[in-house]
Amino acid sequence: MAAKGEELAEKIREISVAEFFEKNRHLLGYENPTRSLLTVVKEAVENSTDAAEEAGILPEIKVEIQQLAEGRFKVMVEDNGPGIPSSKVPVAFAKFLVGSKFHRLRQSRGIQGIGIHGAVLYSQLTTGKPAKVLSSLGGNDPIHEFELMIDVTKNEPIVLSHRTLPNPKGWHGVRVELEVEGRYVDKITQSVPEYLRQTAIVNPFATLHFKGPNGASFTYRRRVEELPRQPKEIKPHPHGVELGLLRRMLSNTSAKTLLGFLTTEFCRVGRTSALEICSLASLNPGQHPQKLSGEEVLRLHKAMQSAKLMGPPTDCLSPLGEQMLLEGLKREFRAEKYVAVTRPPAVYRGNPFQIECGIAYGGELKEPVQILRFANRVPLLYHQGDCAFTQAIREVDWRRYGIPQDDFPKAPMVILLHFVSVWVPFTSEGKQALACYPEIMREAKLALQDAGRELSQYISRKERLREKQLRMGLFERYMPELAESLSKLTGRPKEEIMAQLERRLDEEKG
Amino acid sequence: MAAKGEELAEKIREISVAEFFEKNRHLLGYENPTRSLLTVVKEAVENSTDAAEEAGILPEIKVEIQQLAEGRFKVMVEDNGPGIPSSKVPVAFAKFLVGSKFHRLRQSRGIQGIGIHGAVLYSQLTTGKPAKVLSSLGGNDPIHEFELMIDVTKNEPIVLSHRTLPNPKGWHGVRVELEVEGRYVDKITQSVPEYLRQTAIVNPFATLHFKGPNGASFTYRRRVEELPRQPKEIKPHPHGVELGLLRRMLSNTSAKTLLGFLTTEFCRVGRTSALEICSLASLNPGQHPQKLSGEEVLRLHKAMQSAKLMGPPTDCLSPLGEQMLLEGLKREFRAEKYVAVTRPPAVYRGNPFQIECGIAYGGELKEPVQILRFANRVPLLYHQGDCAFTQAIREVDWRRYGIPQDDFPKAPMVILLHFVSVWVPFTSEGKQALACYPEIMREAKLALQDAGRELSQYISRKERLREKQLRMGLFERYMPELAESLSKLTGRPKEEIMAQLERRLDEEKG
Amino acid sequence: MKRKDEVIEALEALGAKILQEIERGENPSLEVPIRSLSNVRYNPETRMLELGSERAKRYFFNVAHVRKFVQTVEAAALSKELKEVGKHLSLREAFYRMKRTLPGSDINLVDEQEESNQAIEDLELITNLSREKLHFNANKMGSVAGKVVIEDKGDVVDWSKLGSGGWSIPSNVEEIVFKEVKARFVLYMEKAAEWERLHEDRVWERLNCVIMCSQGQATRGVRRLLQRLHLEHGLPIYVLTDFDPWGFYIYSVLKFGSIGLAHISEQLAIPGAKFLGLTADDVERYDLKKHFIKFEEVDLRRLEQIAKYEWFKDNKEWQRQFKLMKQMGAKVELAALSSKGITFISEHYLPEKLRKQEFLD
Amino acid sequence: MKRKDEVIEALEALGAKILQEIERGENPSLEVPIRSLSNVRYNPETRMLELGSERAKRYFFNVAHVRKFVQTVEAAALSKELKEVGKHLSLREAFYRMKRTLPGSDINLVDEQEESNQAIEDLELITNLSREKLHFNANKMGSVAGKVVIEDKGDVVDWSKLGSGGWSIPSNVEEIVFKEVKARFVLYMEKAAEWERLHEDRVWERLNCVIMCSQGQATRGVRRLLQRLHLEHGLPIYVLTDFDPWGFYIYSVLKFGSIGLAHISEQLAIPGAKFLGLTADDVERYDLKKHFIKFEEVDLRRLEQIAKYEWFKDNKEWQRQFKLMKQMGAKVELAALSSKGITFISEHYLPEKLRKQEFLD
Repeated sequence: MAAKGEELAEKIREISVAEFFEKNRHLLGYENPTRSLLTVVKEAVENSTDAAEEAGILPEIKVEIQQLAEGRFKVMVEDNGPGIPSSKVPVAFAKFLVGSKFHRLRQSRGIQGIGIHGAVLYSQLTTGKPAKVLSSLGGNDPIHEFELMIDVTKNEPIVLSHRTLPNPKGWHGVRVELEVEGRYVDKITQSVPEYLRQTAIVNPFATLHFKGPNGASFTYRRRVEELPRQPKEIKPHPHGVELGLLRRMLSNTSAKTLLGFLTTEFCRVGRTSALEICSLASLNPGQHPQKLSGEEVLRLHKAMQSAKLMGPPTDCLSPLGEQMLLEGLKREFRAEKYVAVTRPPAVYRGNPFQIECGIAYGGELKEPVQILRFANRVPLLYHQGDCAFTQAIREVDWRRYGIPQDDFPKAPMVILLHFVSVWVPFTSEGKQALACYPEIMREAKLALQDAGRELSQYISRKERLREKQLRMGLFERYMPELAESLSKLTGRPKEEIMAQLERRLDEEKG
Repeated sequence: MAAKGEELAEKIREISVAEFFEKNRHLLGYENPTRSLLTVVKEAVENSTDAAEEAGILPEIKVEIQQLAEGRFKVMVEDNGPGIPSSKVPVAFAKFLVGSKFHRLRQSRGIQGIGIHGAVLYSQLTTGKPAKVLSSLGGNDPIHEFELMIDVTKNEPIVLSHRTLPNPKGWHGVRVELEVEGRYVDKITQSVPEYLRQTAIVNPFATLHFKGPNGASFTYRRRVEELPRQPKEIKPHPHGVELGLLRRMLSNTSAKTLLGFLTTEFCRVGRTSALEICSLASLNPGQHPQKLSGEEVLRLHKAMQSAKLMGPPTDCLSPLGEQMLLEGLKREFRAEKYVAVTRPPAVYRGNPFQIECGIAYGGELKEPVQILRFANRVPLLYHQGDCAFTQAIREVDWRRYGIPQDDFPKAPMVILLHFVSVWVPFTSEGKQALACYPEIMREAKLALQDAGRELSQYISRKERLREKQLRMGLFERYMPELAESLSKLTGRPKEEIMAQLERRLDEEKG
Repeated sequence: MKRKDEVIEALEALGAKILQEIERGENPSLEVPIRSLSNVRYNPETRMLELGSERAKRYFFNVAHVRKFVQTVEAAALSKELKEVGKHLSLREAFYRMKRTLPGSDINLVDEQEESNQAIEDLELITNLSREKLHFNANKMGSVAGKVVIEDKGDVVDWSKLGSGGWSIPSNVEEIVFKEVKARFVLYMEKAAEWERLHEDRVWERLNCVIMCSQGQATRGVRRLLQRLHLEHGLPIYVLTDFDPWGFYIYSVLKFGSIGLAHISEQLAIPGAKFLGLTADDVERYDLKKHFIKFEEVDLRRLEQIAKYEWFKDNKEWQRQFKLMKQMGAKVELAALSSKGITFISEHYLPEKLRKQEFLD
Repeated sequence: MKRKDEVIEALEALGAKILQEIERGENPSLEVPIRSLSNVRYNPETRMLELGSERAKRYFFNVAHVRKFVQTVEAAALSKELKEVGKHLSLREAFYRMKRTLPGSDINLVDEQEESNQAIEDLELITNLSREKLHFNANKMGSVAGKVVIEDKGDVVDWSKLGSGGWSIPSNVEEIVFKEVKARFVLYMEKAAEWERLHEDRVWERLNCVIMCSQGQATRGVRRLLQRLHLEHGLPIYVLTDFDPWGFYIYSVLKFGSIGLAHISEQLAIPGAKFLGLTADDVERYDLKKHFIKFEEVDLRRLEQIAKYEWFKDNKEWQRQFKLMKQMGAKVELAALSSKGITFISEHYLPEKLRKQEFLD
């Protein structure tokens, strides 16, 4: 038996994360040709928008799709961002779990260091072609052109070629070209054009150009010449820190005292709060953080949860804002009423987040209700049924706001929901549905209810106005009939009765 | 601008895979307390069953759950497998993407080297407690007791303690003890008891013991004293290899000629087939595999797809078999008819797979139809709606088999579907739903149709029998009425007419 | 002539009252007794459903009232016109008579017949005159035969000399004059087929009576004709229905009136009517269980409602029938008696029940 | 007396034929003309819907046939009994007469009235005798008044001397004898309310005619009575209906027969009947557009079906009406003429159309 165990143990080996995702590419959104093509575009566009925005540049993104053969496309995405230094290009595109965004608590589009890498991997898997990446920092930096592949077994980049091209105009930015298998559609809700349309709604400061394989092309020009406030990085908030993470932070900290640890590693913890936490936990504030026993860590964790603290700072979040939301809706939908709500920030699992909701109602809109979901300005097109937002729309009692409901609300309207956070809890790597955390559900429902209330005021005002108009002239219209009938019954002339009724009506008015 | 690009690039860093999953634990099935507890049990049980089975031991698994406090449980799972050598224990449990199963094309339960690691991570994240692991290879090997945690930033094991205990009885196997947050339920379909019940249905050679936190305990004894045939490892089949993978195999092979490459790296490719492929691709069989141009690799790939080859060998798969399926269904459901179908193996993306289907019909069963899904002998309890199996059940035209249908078939029956493969394409890491690959859909539907046909024979046989019984005596019953009416019409005595009718009836019978 | 005056007087008084209010600068109003369930009560003394004293006031200068107000006054004007020319209108015709578009608008004075019907009913309530007296006719349906001679529109009609068809009962029987009433009672049945059975078997001759039918619920004309024979000539009214909650209900309406027409019970209800239809005892006696028609849910609910009616609540004999029917969970049709013989109902069932005086009250 | 013999003979012949087959050791059979749509055709010569020549053979020793076979023979035996005692049964009564439990089983010979109805209809087809002649009665419904005197069951009935009610038309008019027919034509209308309008206005007196109504689709008794007046006394039949696909359909059935009763067209259809109802031209002429009742989907479908009927297909005048109706997308009721005046229909509309001979054929 011992021999058997040894023998089997021989097979234990380490796996490359690239290899893992190669086998499980459906996890990244590459499950069928239509969706795969969309995912490639999406990952590149989000990388580009994030890069420009972070560098304080108003994004201008060009997307082009060429059809090379049946089921084979070339996707090109170019931005006007700051570019990537040539030394970093290979890892930024061809080594999984490398990225600039994972370790920071900061709102951005792509996050997990596997988005664009997945696109590169999908390309080489389906067409065997390397990714072509052009990058320049601008100014005197030439344009660097790379041909890259991923060494899947080692999760390392392979640089097939690297040449420099002249850059007379000082172009800066990144251009990615990928050859992929896929299927192009433009009519359905989960298409590339629809993705860009929705992206334009919540990124009014970006200009998007598109050229499609069927000759179609369009541009969404920016409506706003100002970037939204730059979101800031923040430290974790004590209320959301899990025990395991706390333990890890304690052992990694360079602080020498518990007091120092609490005030430097967390947001919203000043000296007073830190002392309160220590007192709640019956711990000495001067104790060395790495010397806490297991029992003491537990007490500390509990005390941190129950201490009264301010909510996390909001400058780490950059919501669109109600005005921007209204403008986005107005440009895309001809409705008769628009409402927008930006909720104050809240916290889930230590992460501050914020929910925005916009509704366009009536006018040229038709039933059934249309749902637009966004996370950090990125449209979510798939898995609507699994999403916390969809669930929230179902759970709100719309009848209260004068809107019939049958599972979903039944009205000619568009509901837009936007999740803004330093960390978006997707239910899968395909990044298409938000997980149903209670805090998220609660805030989403509050946002919908706020918007619903405003909408219901409009609906009932409209109703009242119509009533008054109806009332006007109603009596006048019936008066000749009454006069005629009374004349028949009494033999008195109709005109005489009319005159008296008119006198009476004036009194009614007065 | 150049400076900005450089500055931003400074933030590009590598991420540990453990850290990735810590933040995204919902991907691994830890999305709410109820499901989290089930996932912990599931990962441990599947590891244990695989280990015993692979070592040729009839599995005997003990599962115990103790409640420690509100929302806090201790989960213990013990097997009689071969054990793990003490040197390998830390990485086997506390380093992500380490495992014995990933690189092999071989049917097994757990696969991806993140299952039990996820449980250990979840435990330390929610309770801060280390995992306790006991292991022995049996014989003279003592019992090794470890306390393990994961260094999340480095994805490396931390061994808090390691002691050896005497092993007088020569016990071999592994015992894992984890403290976790969770919620225990036993009544719903997604509970630990239900998971074990379904596990017993498709693992008739295993004995499962369970002790629950509420004092409940039960045992499913093995019904079969023989392990299923050991599935063998196989090489990839040419029909399912993607271009990217082929390119990688070409550059990694030690073969010196294309002919050698094709015959040694793939299954079902002998000399004749290899030559046919080369000829189809217009390539020289003697060419060095690493010297193929991009264009040539494309041709080779195409030729491999179109060459006529035998299906992949079936000894890499170990289906339950129709007899075993019937027994599993019979023990759990009191029906009037049981049918079982094991389809011949098929291939998707180069992976052989096989679908089994069992149906229990009528008797004490009630509507609506109950669906049991399994993959490599593991029950799938969540995400039924997203699963290829569920989709296949919907797409089959059950009316053809005499079963009413309204989206799902409407009959008092249980449908069991079992996916057997060297690689299971789950739609997410939670491992609960199969992705809708066309080949899988097709085979699942064929399995259901085969079973449906057999069932419909039973249903129509039953129908015919009833008809014959109805027919018997039908004429006899109407004869007196006819005689009476005819007597009234003709004046002839009723008895006389009856006598003649009876004579005629005897002829009818004869 | 006197009756005509009564109606015209009432209509003119109504007009004058409204006109007066207008002249006084008041908001012209109508007071209408409320017809809802809450204002209907059973009067144990008269043994009829009657309207209570609740009244609603309806104003012209009120957005919610104006339409109904004008419709009601228009119905009054139309009624006066009909009286004056001596004509009648069906409810449908009256609807078209009242329907017209208000000048300068796309509003019709009435859009649906339901509206003109209600205006006419309100007029009945306000004037306490039946719609027949107001010259609006309801549906016509029903046949009669038997030992009665009437005069109507100048014709003398002998109900016993009309061949296989019988006299077709008009919707309005107010002006019929009974010349000769030899019949000793009236048999009323809910189905025309039953009536033809009894007529073919000349039951009215053999038993010296009148046989009358409508179809389903009796029309107002039939009810009023029954009532007049009962009140003016003292004929007992025997109601012959199936053993069925709906049959019982037909009997209940004939005898006590209905909620919808409670305001006019005095002119329609016949508290003295008796039930001669199939009973649970008949079902036993004539072995009719094999012809059970099983209850639907709706039958049971109807039965339970009827059993709770105030006028049946304390009636032991009826409660016994209800209870037995509930136990049987089934109903039986009169036609089922045909299984005992073609003329069984005429030659055995009816004579026997009449001889034994097996009525329910 | 001769007719009775004809019926009894046919029934006895049927019994004898079956008995003979049994004696010969054959599988006893019935040949029944098929009543389905595919076996009904329009005969342009007789201008009637008629049954084609397709026949189905039904056997006793056949699981699928035995039940219907015995039911049909039982219907024949029952008919013979009725003839012999000189009585009639309604379809409902006949159902109960036939309903009984087969000994030693829980099977009833008939379970639903639909079954006994079909057995009777099959018997009509086999013997080519109408159900009335077989002594089964259909529904009774309808009134008549006018210048005709009949004798029925020994009574002499003058249709012009029946007050406001008129004569109630029986379900079976086979044995009526016309004594004196002064009327020059018959006006048939679909609604009893319309009939009362014309009766109150004494149209039959002023125009010297007969007025007759049923309610909705005419009953068999009414159709047969119209046919007999037409055939035996040469009276033109004018059909007065709404401007409505359903009104057109009523006319079509009266004139050409219906698919369901194609086997009996000879005894029911009146190819000479003419349409005197509202036309698109009347709608224009009398300004009735404001009384449009908008088409429902079902109305349009009915209209399109009717327009495709073989007997209307090539009729230019009808096709014009159908087209105009389709353009209007609406129907108009006769009652809408009341908006022009209470007696407008009697005093203007009818006299004028008759004078101008504005019929549709």
